[in-house]
Amino acid sequence: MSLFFTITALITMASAIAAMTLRNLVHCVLCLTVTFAGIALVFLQLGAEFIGFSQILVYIGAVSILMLFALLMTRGGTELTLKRWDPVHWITGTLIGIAGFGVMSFAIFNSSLRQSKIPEAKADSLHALGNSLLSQYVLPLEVMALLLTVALIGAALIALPEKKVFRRNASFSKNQESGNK
Amino acid sequence: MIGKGILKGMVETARNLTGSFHDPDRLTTVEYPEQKIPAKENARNFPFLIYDGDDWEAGLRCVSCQICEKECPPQCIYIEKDKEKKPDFLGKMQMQPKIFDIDVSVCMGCQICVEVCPFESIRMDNDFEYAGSDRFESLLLTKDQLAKSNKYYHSIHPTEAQETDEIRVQKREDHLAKEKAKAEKLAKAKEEAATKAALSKAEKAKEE
Amino acid sequence: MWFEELLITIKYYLVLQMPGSLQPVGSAFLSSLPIMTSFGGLFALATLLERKMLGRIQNRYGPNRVGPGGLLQPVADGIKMLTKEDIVPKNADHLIHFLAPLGLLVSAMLGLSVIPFGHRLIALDIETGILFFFAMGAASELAIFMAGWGSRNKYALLGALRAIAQMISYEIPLILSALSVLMVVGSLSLSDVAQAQSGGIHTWHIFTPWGFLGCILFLISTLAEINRSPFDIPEAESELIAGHMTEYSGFKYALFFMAEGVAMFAMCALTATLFLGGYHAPLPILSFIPGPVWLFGKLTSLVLLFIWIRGTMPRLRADQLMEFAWKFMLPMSVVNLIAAGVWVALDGGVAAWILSGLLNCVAYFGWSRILSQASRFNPRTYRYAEEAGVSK
Amino acid sequence: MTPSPDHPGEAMPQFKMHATGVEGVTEGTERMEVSMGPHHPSTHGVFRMDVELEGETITKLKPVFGYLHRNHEKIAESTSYLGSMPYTDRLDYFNSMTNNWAYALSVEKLAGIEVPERAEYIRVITAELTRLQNHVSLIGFLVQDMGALGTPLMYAFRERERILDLFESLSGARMMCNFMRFGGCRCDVSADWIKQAQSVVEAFPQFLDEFEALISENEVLMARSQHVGILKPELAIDAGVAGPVLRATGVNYDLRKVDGYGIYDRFQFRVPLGDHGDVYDRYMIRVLEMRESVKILQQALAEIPNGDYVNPKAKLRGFRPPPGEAYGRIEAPKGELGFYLISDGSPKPYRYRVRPPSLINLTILEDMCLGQTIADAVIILGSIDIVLGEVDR
Amino acid sequence: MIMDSLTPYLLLSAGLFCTGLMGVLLRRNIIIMLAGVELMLNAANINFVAFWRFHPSSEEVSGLAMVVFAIAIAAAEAAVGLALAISIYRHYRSTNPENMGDLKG
Repeated sequence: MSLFFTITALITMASAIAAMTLRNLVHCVLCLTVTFAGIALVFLQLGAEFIGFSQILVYIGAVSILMLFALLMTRGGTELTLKRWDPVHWITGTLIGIAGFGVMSFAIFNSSLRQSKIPEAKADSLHALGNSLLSQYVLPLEVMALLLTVALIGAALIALPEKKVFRRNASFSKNQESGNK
Repeated sequence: MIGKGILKGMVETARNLTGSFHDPDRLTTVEYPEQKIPAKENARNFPFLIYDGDDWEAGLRCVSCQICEKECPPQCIYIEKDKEKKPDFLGKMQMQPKIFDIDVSVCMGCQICVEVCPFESIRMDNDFEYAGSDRFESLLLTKDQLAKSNKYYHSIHPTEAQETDEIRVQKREDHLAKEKAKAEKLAKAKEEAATKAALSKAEKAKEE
Repeated sequence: MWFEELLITIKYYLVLQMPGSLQPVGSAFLSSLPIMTSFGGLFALATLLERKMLGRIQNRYGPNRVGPGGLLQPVADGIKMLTKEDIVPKNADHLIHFLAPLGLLVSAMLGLSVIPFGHRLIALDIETGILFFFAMGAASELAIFMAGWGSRNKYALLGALRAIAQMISYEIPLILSALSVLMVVGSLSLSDVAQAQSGGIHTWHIFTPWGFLGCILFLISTLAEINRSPFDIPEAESELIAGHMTEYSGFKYALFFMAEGVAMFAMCALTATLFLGGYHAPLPILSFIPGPVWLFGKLTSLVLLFIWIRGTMPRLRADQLMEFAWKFMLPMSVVNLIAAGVWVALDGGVAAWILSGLLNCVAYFGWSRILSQASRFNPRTYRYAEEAGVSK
Repeated sequence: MTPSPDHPGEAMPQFKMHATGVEGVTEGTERMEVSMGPHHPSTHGVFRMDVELEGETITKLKPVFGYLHRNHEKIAESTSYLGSMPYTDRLDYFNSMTNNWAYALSVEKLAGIEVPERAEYIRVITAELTRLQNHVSLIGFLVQDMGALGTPLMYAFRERERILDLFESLSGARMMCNFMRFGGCRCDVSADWIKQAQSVVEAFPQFLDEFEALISENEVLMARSQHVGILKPELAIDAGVAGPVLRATGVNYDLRKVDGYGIYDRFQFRVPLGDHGDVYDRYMIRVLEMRESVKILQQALAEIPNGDYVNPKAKLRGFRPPPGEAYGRIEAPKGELGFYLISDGSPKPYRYRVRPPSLINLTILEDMCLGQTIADAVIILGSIDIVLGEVDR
Repeated sequence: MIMDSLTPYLLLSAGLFCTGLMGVLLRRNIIIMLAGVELMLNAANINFVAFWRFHPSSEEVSGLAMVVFAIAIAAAEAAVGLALAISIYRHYRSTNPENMGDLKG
């Protein structure tokens, strides 16, 4: 086992678990960014530079920031729900998680994919990716662009606050109607 | 067009940037402890007491009339009269202050004490560097610290000092004239009395 | 070239002296050491330069007490910052409060590692250099959030939220205007971008229609990205005290400033690389002067431009800043991208020059005219009261 | 449906207000209360605004002042008439000359003292110089509040310095002039001083042009200040607002024209009026007023006659006005400054009351700020032009 | 640096997926639930990249293309989801999905 990968994987897993269990919601999201960074490191180890840096750019730079914004806008800086400690709930959830993991690892260990050998270093993945995105995958790319635009407009529309007019209820404003100009 | 006003402003700052290297009208900074702007003639800061001659105690003009103490708006002047009297510049015997304190941490330099003083003895100084290490005693100026010579007064406020001197010369002249008139009157009365006496003597002698 | 070769030879010599297992680490260390030291020192000098120049703009001397001409002022500032008490609010999230300045500085420094300082003189020569740079910029947003949220201070939080909103909004025109260069060069690697402008001043990207507009848009977005005036609303001292830095003191505060300064250098270096020919001399005859000198010269002039702007402008309001980003910067950078596309399609030449130039000019003048007619902000004329008939 | 009490929607304990005594978060909303001041950098002294924000929009604003209260009116009732003259300097410490004048005017009304013609000219000259230096430093501060990092302020202070130098060489003090006396002025102006003043006044329009080129047409300034903090003329009249803030709403009310105190009827000058009543109008009205003040100064400095600078009959010591009451008011740079005095024949006023323009103009702060953002509140406050020495007294 | 076997990557991916699943099941805040969904998507991305890397052909980049699409769609999903969360919060004053029971009988 490569030491570097082991450390990365451990940090990633630990922070992912922390992100899902911590009580302070902002801490959760900050741990989640560590997970994202760890995943980006895994991508870089695998030689996918473009994907790795895109991961940092999109997930750390945008998604987690969006989540933090949403948390603050919904006043969720501290979650008090976990006060209502519900052991049945938690134990069931954890068991489902572990069971899922067990099933998956069983599948992995019994899979023929384990035998696949690593080829030599991939050359010029960036240009190949660009070319295939604009030839083979050009329709999905366009659809995705459309989806992103629609999502952008939709998100803006949903989160748009209703306009309000603030007025002061003081004596000056009352006199205004009489208007002694 | 977006950006025009900003460009205009940037030209202006660039002009000031270059101007600060050659135009003394733009770079008006005076580097204080090394350089000082010469004080304006009228500049005032805190009051001081004037004395004539060389001996500050003998020449102090203040007669402790306590008008300034009464008129001072923040009441920063404290005066106690001395029992001993001393002659003033006219030779008259006058009171003198035993204690004359000004608390410059209270004084606001309004110059009202100067305006109300009938003896031209309190005037405004233009010294402003009063910082001291003791926050109580060093800002309470006593009589000996307050007393400054008329020569010093001439050096900081020449025009005003000249006017003050003229007033005092006038006062002395008036006084001398008054004295003279008084003396003349006295002499005349004496003479009259003498002549009267002589006359009466003569009459007496005649009678005899 | 000789200078760069010399440095690289020295590095390889030193690396080869090390034991084999340490060589990768040693190589990385030797590549990053000059960047970290030179930019640390440069930051100190830049603070002095900024204060001096602002002083002159404002008709003052600026710092001139410490050392000859105030040259030692940064040292004095550093000593002051180091000896100050490090105060952490009682309610603050101590770990996050502590990590935030470090994260900011690290992300700023990392951005510098993909800038080519000379021929082959680049700490991290990767295929996706510019993407790495922007990714690091995105990471700094998180650090700012950590600073603002970890301080448990309303002003800090407001400042951090503003900073992030602003940085995310301006990242779009920033990347789009950089994209025009990448499109023409056809590579994400910054050393390729620099190499494309090696033929002297006429090959610099700023002297093309799309490069000119792109450079201006890039510079404006840069100002917003590094929170400098007139986009310094996150730390608007007249509203928010010091924004996300409100609860910091001592050395952590200095770290924030240092991160800001280094980020400014990094962005300026990127601008110089993308548009101003990078480390290349304006004339091929002058190329005996080492590349880093040229890059630092260009960088310094950009920094001076920033200081000049800072000395002139009031700052925008947060919502107007967003409006400017979405209504002006984004359309203009998209148009600029199209202009660059025209350039690529026509493969340079006079026709491309005229077409893309026309496109950009029409877009700029037309759009700014439409915007200023639609906006309610105009110079005004004023009336005077009648002389006779004064009424209450 | 009501959310359960232990849900995150409700409380955010760490954002309770500390130190200011204002209660924390209002129930269940996203509103945030922020206490700006009393040592916030841009509240112009020790002023506090308790602001309630929704996002960055102000939904409530409560001005809190009194931190600088010095009991000016009661102190004046226990000192002689002359003794409160230096205290008036400290009301609005930018404009001691006009404060002096307003106080001297009301005492002169009370005691029926004539003012010699030369003294009237001196008063007009010093008052208009005061207006210049007040307005110039105000617009400097205003642009500083918008974040212009001191450059306009430094230019403004450079020019203000020249006027303060004039004051120093005239009265001996730069800001606390204590220059007016009942029935005239404390000392005479010399021909030399008039020449200096003329040169300062001649150079002033050039500076104004430079300043306007620097900032007036700047898009950022226009965006920040236009249609921000709009004040309706009706509300302004109802609230008793005066001075440039009122004239920026378009109400033609300038005491120099309306009251005709002093000798203002002899000078040619115009009153600029705004149409929108926003911050930009308040800024520009002040710039234009400065240009008019320069005109007044040029006329006054050219026409100043010879004669007494103070009424020789006016007593300095033992001054006892006859029983009665008087209200003297002038157009101070910040608005209508008035002094109301009641005399019972003793050497001290029986009642002494100041009508401070800063305080009255401040009362409409909330009306102007509601619905604006917190960044606007700062410049709206700056555009009202308050000095806390006068607000709190 | 790189492992010569696919198994660790797949295991990491499975672990992250299950953690994300647990988060979605356990948490009562829609924002953190969304975070769990993001985590699951990321876990899938690891698989894609690993499969791409271990694919014998050098020209084959479908795995990377999938990840590009996944990242973009995840970003869109996050934007819309969080906007929904905010607008739900505005309506219910709560981010707890259990409290959003208007349609419950």
